Amino acid sequence: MSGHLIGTGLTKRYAGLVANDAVDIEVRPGEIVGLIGPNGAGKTTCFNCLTGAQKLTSGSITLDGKVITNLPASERAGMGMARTFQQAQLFKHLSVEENLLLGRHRHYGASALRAAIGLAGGAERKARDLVHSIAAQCGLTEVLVAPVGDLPFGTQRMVEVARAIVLEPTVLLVDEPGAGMDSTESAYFGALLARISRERDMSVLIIEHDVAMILSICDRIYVLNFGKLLAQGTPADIRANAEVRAAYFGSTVQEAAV
Amino acid sequence: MAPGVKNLKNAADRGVKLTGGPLMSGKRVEAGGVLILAIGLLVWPLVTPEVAHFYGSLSAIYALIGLSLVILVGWTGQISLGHAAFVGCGCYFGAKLLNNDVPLVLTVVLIGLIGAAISLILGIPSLRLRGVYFTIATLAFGAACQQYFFTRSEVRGIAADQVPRANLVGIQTTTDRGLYYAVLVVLAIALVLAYNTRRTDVGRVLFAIRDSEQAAAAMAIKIAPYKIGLFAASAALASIAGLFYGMLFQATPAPEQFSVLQSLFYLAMPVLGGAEALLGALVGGAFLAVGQPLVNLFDVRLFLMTSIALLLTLLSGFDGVTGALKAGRKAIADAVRGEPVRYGSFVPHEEHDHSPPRVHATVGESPPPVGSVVRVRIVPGVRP
Amino acid sequence: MTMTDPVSAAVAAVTAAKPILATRAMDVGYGNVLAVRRLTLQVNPGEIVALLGPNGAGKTSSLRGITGLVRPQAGTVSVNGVRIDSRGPAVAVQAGLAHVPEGRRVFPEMSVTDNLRLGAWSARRKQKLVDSRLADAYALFPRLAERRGQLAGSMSGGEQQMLAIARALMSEPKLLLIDELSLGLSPLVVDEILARLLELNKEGLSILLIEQFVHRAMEVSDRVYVLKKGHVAFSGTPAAAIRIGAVEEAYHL
Amino acid sequence: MERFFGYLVTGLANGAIFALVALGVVVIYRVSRVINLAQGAIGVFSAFVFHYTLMGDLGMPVAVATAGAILTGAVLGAGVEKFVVRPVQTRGALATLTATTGVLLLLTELTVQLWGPDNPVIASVFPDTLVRIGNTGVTVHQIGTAGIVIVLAGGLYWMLAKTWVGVGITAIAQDPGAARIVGLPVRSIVTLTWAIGGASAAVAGLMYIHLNSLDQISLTFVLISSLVAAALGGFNSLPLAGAGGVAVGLIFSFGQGYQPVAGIGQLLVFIALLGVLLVRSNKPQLDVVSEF
Repeated sequence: MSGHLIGTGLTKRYAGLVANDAVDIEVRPGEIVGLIGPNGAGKTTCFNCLTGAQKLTSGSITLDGKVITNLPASERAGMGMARTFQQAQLFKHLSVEENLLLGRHRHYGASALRAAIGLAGGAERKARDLVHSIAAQCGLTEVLVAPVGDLPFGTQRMVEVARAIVLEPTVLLVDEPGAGMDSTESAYFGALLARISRERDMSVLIIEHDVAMILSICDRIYVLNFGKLLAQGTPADIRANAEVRAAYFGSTVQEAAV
Repeated sequence: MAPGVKNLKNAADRGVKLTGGPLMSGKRVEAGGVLILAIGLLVWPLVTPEVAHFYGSLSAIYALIGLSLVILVGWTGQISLGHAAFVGCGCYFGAKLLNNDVPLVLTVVLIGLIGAAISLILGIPSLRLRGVYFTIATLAFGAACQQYFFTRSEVRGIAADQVPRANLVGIQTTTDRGLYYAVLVVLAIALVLAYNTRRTDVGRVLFAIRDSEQAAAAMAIKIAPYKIGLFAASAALASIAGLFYGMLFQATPAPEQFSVLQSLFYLAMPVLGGAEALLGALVGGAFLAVGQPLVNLFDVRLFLMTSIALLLTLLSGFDGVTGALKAGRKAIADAVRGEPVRYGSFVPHEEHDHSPPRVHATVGESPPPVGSVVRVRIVPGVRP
Repeated sequence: MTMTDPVSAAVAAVTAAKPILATRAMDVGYGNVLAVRRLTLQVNPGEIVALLGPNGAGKTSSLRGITGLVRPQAGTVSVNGVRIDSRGPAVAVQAGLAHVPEGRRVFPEMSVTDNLRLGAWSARRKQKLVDSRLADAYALFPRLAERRGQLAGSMSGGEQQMLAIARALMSEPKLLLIDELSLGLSPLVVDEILARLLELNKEGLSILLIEQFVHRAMEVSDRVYVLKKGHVAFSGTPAAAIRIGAVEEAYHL
Repeated sequence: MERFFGYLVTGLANGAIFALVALGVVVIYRVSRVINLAQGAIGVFSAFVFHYTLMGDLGMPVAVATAGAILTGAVLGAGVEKFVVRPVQTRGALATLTATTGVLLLLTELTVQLWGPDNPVIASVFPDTLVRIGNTGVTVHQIGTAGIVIVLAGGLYWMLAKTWVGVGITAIAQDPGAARIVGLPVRSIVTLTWAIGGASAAVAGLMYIHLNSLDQISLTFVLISSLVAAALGGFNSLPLAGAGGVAVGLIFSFGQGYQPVAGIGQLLVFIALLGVLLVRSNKPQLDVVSEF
């Protein structure tokens, strides 16, 4: 099994600010791991460092035993690391189907020249078949021909996730998928993600503010606060952790109960 | 939490799925349109006088240049302000090859390769950078070509070199009509290549890079090679157009014909015709070429008319003529259906809870705004 | 009397002489997405009101709608009875609102003094007034006075937050809208800033506060609104919110 | 040696003009994120208005006509922003760049339509008297040009640093969203910035046309030189853009002087640009404070 992502001592400094301070994080094959914490805790920075969108100040990252600390984002994606963005980054000039087909880029298998002279039929058909099956799985069949800009926000987020899944990644990093989804959608989304992860042997790291969803689908959870790891453990551990509640509410549980 | 509240609000947005009316199943209509257009392009020179064939050839040549800009501007979002220089290179180098009896087919290929090779000189340093550096590099390149390279007698010839009209695999180009068909063949091949590229992986990748380089990188796409490669293809097309431009005039034109201002003028083609559809190139090319005799008639300068048309097109908000047509077709389709197409949620319908929200109590002096639902939890207790 | 806190608060709000800020059924959205639906809230003179709720609940969008950074798609916003919706942020500032945005948004390559002076744009023709406000700001935050020539981007997060607040105060607002006061700040710094804000409040400044540390926000505020998925799920006193667990429910914790 | 000195003076005088146009381009770019390709055309149009309309038709004295030409440039700059750039700005950088291209074509053609294709000798505020230095001479106009540019550049610097409007412009350049939040009238300030850019282009046009003959070629050359100058500074730094302008002027003057081949200046400028682009590196895309 693959999809084993390990970040060791991840540290990211901006002028005068420490966004991540020696964060150790591990996503084991097949696991769904949550990353939570209050606003400004450094979750997205951690995420961007793992995916290569930002450069680490220090620390190291390995994927399936290979060091990827200094690889650009596109090469990490080529190794099977897929991601979504906090602000959905869809290709707005393309239809939903074309957006999803882009996920097949690394498996496409026909050269530019062959495609230009019309010999990419086979590769194109294979890609479309896979895209259609994943779209069906994600409830997107009906909107395949739609321009992405015309979709409701929640559906746009789903398209982005589906596009990442089409990549057939071994590890998927999802940044706040619930933003823009209503509670029905986000509950449905969580269940769907868990199922897809199981069926495809894909490990998942997910940032999410909908704590209910995180608690229900994750195997393990990391909690960040002020750029440092505050806690980690199973959903039950996290739910019982007084410090975590304090991080969210700014006081201890005893005070909160008053 | 009762999801009912939410669902009531969203009920209108949901479950309305795309229904393709007869007008929307556009594949067949489109194919028919292209077929009619193709037949028209083949037949019209047979029934028109000689003088029209010159402008027909010019249209086709402009359309080639327009196509080179459509794939560059429309697909990758890069603007070249020096494309006339590639046209010039194609024209001058093409004249040399033809004068040395190189067959026209081979010349077309060689000129394409030369144009692509030249494009790498400025494409590689500038396209690996984000932002406007590429545009400015093309501008400086255009000026250097116009002022330095094209004024050399080794390039252009002493005054002007003759450009022979060679045959293109059996197509006689000695008449303007013959030349028109020759260019049309090349244009058709270029359009087919572009069409195939657009609807397969490379085309999607280019649009992806244009829309979000960050997300493209997350799709395992290496960005710079695509941008540089497409610019090379665009330069090749423009150079080939230049070759035919020389053949049309049967002599190498003065460097002013390939000036920076001319490059800006060419840019009107993707804007007027539409940069996102391949046919935009044909429309833009025809506009410029047919505009020429028309403006001569009315004694207005072509540049003036073009610049006004360009500004009006930009201000109209449509993606050129093809964009306006597309918008018009969508509006008609919506009108026929009675409402615009709307897309629903990805959540299967049966999982929705359509029960009304539970209203426990409403309080407040003035009535709440119409349609609002106020939920208040009453907590039993006594205030001290 | 068996009236409970939220109700008495609501009654108090309605009977209060004149709210500084009142929104009525305000919708705020981006494109085809509504982030805030039919928001009705008000802030009375001298009050500190907290806007609570998990991420994505629409808190920031509410502030953006109020100050006109995003034009509300429906509803009204009035300041002291005068409508300011869809008239843009410059009008909101003139009407007496000042916005401390999420993430501070100080001008990074400008000195502290220039940042502050920009806050007094509407008073730019009265040099003396600007100078006296500048002196007030430095008196309130002595740490800024020490760094008046420094570039704002090179300061620590806490100092930048002080600068953002001081910059907002330079327009002599009647109501301060603060988005995510403690974002990325250590608790000690937050305490220091909160102490200053409470002083200002005693002098009559009203405050509308978005704060992720719920309990800290509740300690200082007179009333709270809890938002959930774009609409008001609870409004009333902090004590009532705690008693019925409105906040914890909204956060799913 | 005297040739060297002569080329130096010519290069500095022309370079100062490029610098002035480049400064306008950069200031506009910083507040609007738009490269105004019409900058050079605005300068030429204003210079023609000066020569044909204000001096010729209306018979104004040079000083008054100069002021009128500068006003023309300012109005043109503001007009381009308000009626062309802003309406298309929501559609992205591509549309705005093509829109300024359209303005460039339009203004160039208008000059030809209104006043014919001649290259008039345009009057200067300064006399053309030669000041002899050693064996070479410098005209008062050349000195005046350099002087005016230095004064204007200094004035621009002072305005941006010290005046309310200038600080507002700087603030918008750094964070337009925050500027709105603070309550600055962002739209008016942006329009004003374009007016300033247009006015500086008019000054540059007046100076340039007196030194060089004007036709479409020299117009595009002014444009290209100043854009290259602005690119040298990464479109963000006023001092670098100014220095870039002077450098381009010198490259051109020395190249043309010592190697009198047509177009050698353009070639050298192109090569210099490629060199600069090769050593420039991409800034990492996301390395900004995104969350903090």
